[in-house]
Amino acid sequence: MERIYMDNAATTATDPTVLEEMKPYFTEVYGNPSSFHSFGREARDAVREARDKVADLISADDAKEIVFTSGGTESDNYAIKGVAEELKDKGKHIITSSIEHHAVLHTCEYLEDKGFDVTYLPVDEDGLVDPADVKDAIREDTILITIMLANNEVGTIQPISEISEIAQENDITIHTDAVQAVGSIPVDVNELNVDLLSLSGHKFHSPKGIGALYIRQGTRIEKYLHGGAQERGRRATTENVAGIVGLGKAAQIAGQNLEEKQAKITQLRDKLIDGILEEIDEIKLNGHRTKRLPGNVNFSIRYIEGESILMKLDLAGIAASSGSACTSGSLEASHVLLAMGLSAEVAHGSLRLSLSKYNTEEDIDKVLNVLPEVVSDLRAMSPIYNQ
Amino acid sequence: MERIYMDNAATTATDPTVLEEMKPYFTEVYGNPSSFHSFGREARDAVREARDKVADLISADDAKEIVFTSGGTESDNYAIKGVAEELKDKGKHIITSSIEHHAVLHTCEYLEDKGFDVTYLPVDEDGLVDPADVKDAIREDTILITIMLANNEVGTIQPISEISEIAQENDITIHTDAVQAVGSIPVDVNELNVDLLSLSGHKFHSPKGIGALYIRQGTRIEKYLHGGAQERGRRATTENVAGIVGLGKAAQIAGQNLEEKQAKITQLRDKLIDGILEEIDEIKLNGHRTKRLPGNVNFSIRYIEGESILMKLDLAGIAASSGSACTSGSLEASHVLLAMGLSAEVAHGSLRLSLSKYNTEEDIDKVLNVLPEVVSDLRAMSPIYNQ
Amino acid sequence: MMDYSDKVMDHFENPRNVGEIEDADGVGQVGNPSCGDIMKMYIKVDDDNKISDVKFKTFGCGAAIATSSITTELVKGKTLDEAKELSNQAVAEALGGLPDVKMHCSNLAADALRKAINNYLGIETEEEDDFHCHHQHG
Amino acid sequence: MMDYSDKVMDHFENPRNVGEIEDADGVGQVGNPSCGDIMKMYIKVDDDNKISDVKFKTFGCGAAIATSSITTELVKGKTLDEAKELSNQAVAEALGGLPDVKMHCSNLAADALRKAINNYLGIETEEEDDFHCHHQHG
Ligand SMILES: Cc1ncc(COP(=O)(O)O)c(C=O)c1O
Ligand SMILES: Cc1ncc(COP(=O)(O)O)c(C=O)c1O
Ligand code: FES
Ligand code: FES
Repeated sequence: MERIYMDNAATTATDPTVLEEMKPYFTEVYGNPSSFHSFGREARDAVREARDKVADLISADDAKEIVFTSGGTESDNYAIKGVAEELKDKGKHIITSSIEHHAVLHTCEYLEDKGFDVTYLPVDEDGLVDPADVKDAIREDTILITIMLANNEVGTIQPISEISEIAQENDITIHTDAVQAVGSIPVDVNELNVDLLSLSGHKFHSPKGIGALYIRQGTRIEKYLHGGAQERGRRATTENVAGIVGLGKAAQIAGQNLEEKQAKITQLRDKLIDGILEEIDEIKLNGHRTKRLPGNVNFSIRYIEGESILMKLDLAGIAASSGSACTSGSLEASHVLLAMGLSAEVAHGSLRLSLSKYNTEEDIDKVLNVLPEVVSDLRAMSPIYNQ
Repeated sequence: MERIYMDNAATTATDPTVLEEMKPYFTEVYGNPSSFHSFGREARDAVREARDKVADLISADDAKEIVFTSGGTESDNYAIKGVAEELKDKGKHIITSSIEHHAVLHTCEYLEDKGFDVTYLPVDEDGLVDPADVKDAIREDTILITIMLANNEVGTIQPISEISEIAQENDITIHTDAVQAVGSIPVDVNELNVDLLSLSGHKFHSPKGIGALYIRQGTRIEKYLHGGAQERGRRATTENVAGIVGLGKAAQIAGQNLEEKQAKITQLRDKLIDGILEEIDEIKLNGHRTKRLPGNVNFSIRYIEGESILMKLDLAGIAASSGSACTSGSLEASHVLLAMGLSAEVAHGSLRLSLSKYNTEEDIDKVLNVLPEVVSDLRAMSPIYNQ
Repeated sequence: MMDYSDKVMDHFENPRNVGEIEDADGVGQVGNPSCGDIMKMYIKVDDDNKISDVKFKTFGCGAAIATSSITTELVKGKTLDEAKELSNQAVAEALGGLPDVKMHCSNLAADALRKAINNYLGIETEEEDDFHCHHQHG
Repeated sequence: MMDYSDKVMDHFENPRNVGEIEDADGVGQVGNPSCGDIMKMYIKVDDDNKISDVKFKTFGCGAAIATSSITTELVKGKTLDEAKELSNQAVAEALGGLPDVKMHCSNLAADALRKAINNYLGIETEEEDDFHCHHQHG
């Protein structure tokens, strides 16, 4: 059976060109970038080039502002704990939103345990943070604002530049988790005007396990991994050279014709959204209709539960995801959908289909063909349907 | 020019078999192991198999005791900060040695800043920690002993089982940085009787950027990366699937005929040591003569400085390393050699040649051919030679 | 995180005895939509106190659907006493095992069945299940 | 972390004017073995107050050796006044640049030379350099 992958918000396939670029860095150019000799220099050169490419993709002024990490989670942990640690004598208040990724939320909760005070801002029914709420939440002791650029579940894109203006006026460090945005939409750290920005390669066709934290020059932050002097002393550990090379190549490819690719994916997305709305009743599109990632489709489908939708789709060869997940012995509805005002019941029936450059018109047609039957099968089994 | 790589303690070449094993996990089996669908399941299965292989290599009772990390540095940071964080109400005293890798030392220094108290045990002239010193250092409030299994510069292997017995008697958590040992010598977490053990793939022919922390069941430790529920909640972040598969394969290969390979490398090492001692005068072998990693050769060569030795060797096509390094505007002598009682002057002239399974008899001959001339050239230029 | 057995997949794909029994002798429901699962069981009881027919409707995860299905198969033709004895363990075993995090799902089906039997027998059951996600304490 | 220019590599591989001058007119030494570097400069001065010959010996890193070498080249034939003016910057530039962390090495050679000139001129220089690694404050 030919399978269709529509879970690109979870992770993407590595671009074969990216893999090609990486290959020599396993078995041939295998030196340690910190080593003095020629093997080391070759690796060092490769890391330098990759750093330039990543800096380019997000329009950083200086490649030195890019620190490679093991992925989005580390970037978020580093940014938030690093600023908290560094500025804790100045204040202990952090502002975030209630729809952040767990890498941000659980890090904030960890800091609450350590005596920090965190404000979780609400969002409207489209998942948007109101900059006025940010302003109102600021206190004397606010040291950090961390709000994501684009949401991983519903794709809503936040007004970060407006929020960063408020941060700047109040002299507060601002971080954005741009893990879902980088590679999908144009991201410019100067337009966004943020101090810190997290990105993760596997969301845009580099391998998993490699990411970066953008740290604007002059930003005060404690390091996260202690040890050797790698990454100008900001992240110890022997560099993941092949991964870094892959991230660099993926960044370069992502930047090429970005707007064109964005338009194409958006068009597929809209076809999928419109098609689903046409074929299936009693459903709700989650997330903002237009301030939305090009590849994100998220519906709540009433009377049925997400995991069983996924199973039916999987059996039909379609890989998708849901905000409903049985994590540790209980089905939990997505904190994002709940924060957007959905009832738990409706939130449990959510389905996310996320596209990448590899998805085609035919993929969309297949989903539009399969999904209605999946829904009606499950509804026929549901004790709360038609009652 | 054919180049010889003798810096395997810094990093090793990825085994081509390992790379082959990894390849499908970039572009074909690219699912997120946390995903529900078949793409996710395939990735999950691959991670499970790799975990079994790593557990096997270090004879862990249960694969669940293996947590994948981004490398040795993260494993060390996780172990030390994690235990410190978790047990800080019980006590704030940590015992380590003065010859640990910076990933341990700088983490300990960071904790000192945070109010912990660290004892840095001395070593003898061979780089050995005396278990009696460990016993003497234990206090009421000692919560962690962290001593490396094998030293990265001089290769000396510590009596960890003796030390862990003392730890156990005193009910203190014990961690060992086995980054240099795993894959080179047999390592058995139960024989060593440690609670935590760090390893890093790129030291034994897996790629860089992947490692593991062994956490014995029941060990109390705060998690390090906060976010998703990956690795049974102990390390958030989308799993580096290809890297994990590579680590697993490398672990499997390392375990095959380990003693045979060890014997072969030891024999090459001894030929190199004996040859150098024969050819060059006024030098000193650093590290214990026999309680030593099979691949480690480390000499102090009087009257000349390490970096210039490396440059000459590099020009002759030989990649090596030195304990003398210009890090941030000043030559710093190795803290390991200084702790072993060498004067800074002698420590500056240190040269490490580290072997792997890929080194040959011919490599040894070439070094024995080139090195004496390098030394005499530099000595001829030295104002402190023959004075 | 689900890795279901072939048996679970079979019952999920081809659930047995789905539906309602118009003139059921007993009906039992557990769960709550806000917890993401509701199971409803209908039974017909014959003169020998045996379950002559049983049907279910389920809103829930794949394990919930599969456990509902196998439960109906396991109890069809059994006496009420036998059926009441059906343990969650037995349900899970009949499915070739369930992933750890899904073990609680097997409670639901057996609970719904017991409720249906009690309903037939005229025994009141506490309605606690309707107010919080009972499988969280499961 | 060294990425040296071709010029540095050339002077490292083929250092000019290595050695001692038996009957030197001036000798200057800076550095300390425990800091990992010592540079010693020997000069001959002719009747026009020009440096007619200069030689060096260096214990130190690659940059230390290369800067010693280029310094001897730069000052040979220069008057003492000209030679004294030789800046660290000029040494680094003549080598096509030095990595940031190695900029301090360029001080050493110029300092040793100035010491040699002062020695010729009979001027005492403080010996602070011998007691701590002076390039740490460089
Ligand atoms: C918005 C967001 N932040 C952070 C992460 C974490 O990234 P990673 O899995 O690379 O650690 C993800 C994806 O998992 C994400 O979507
Ligand atoms: C003993 C020891 N510990 C820790 C590390 C750090 O490992 P990694 O570079 O994988 O972070 C190394 C090597 O760099 C090492 O030799
Ligand atoms: S019913 Fe299956 S997760 Fe609760
Ligand atoms: S002399 Fe070059 S590092 Fe100091």
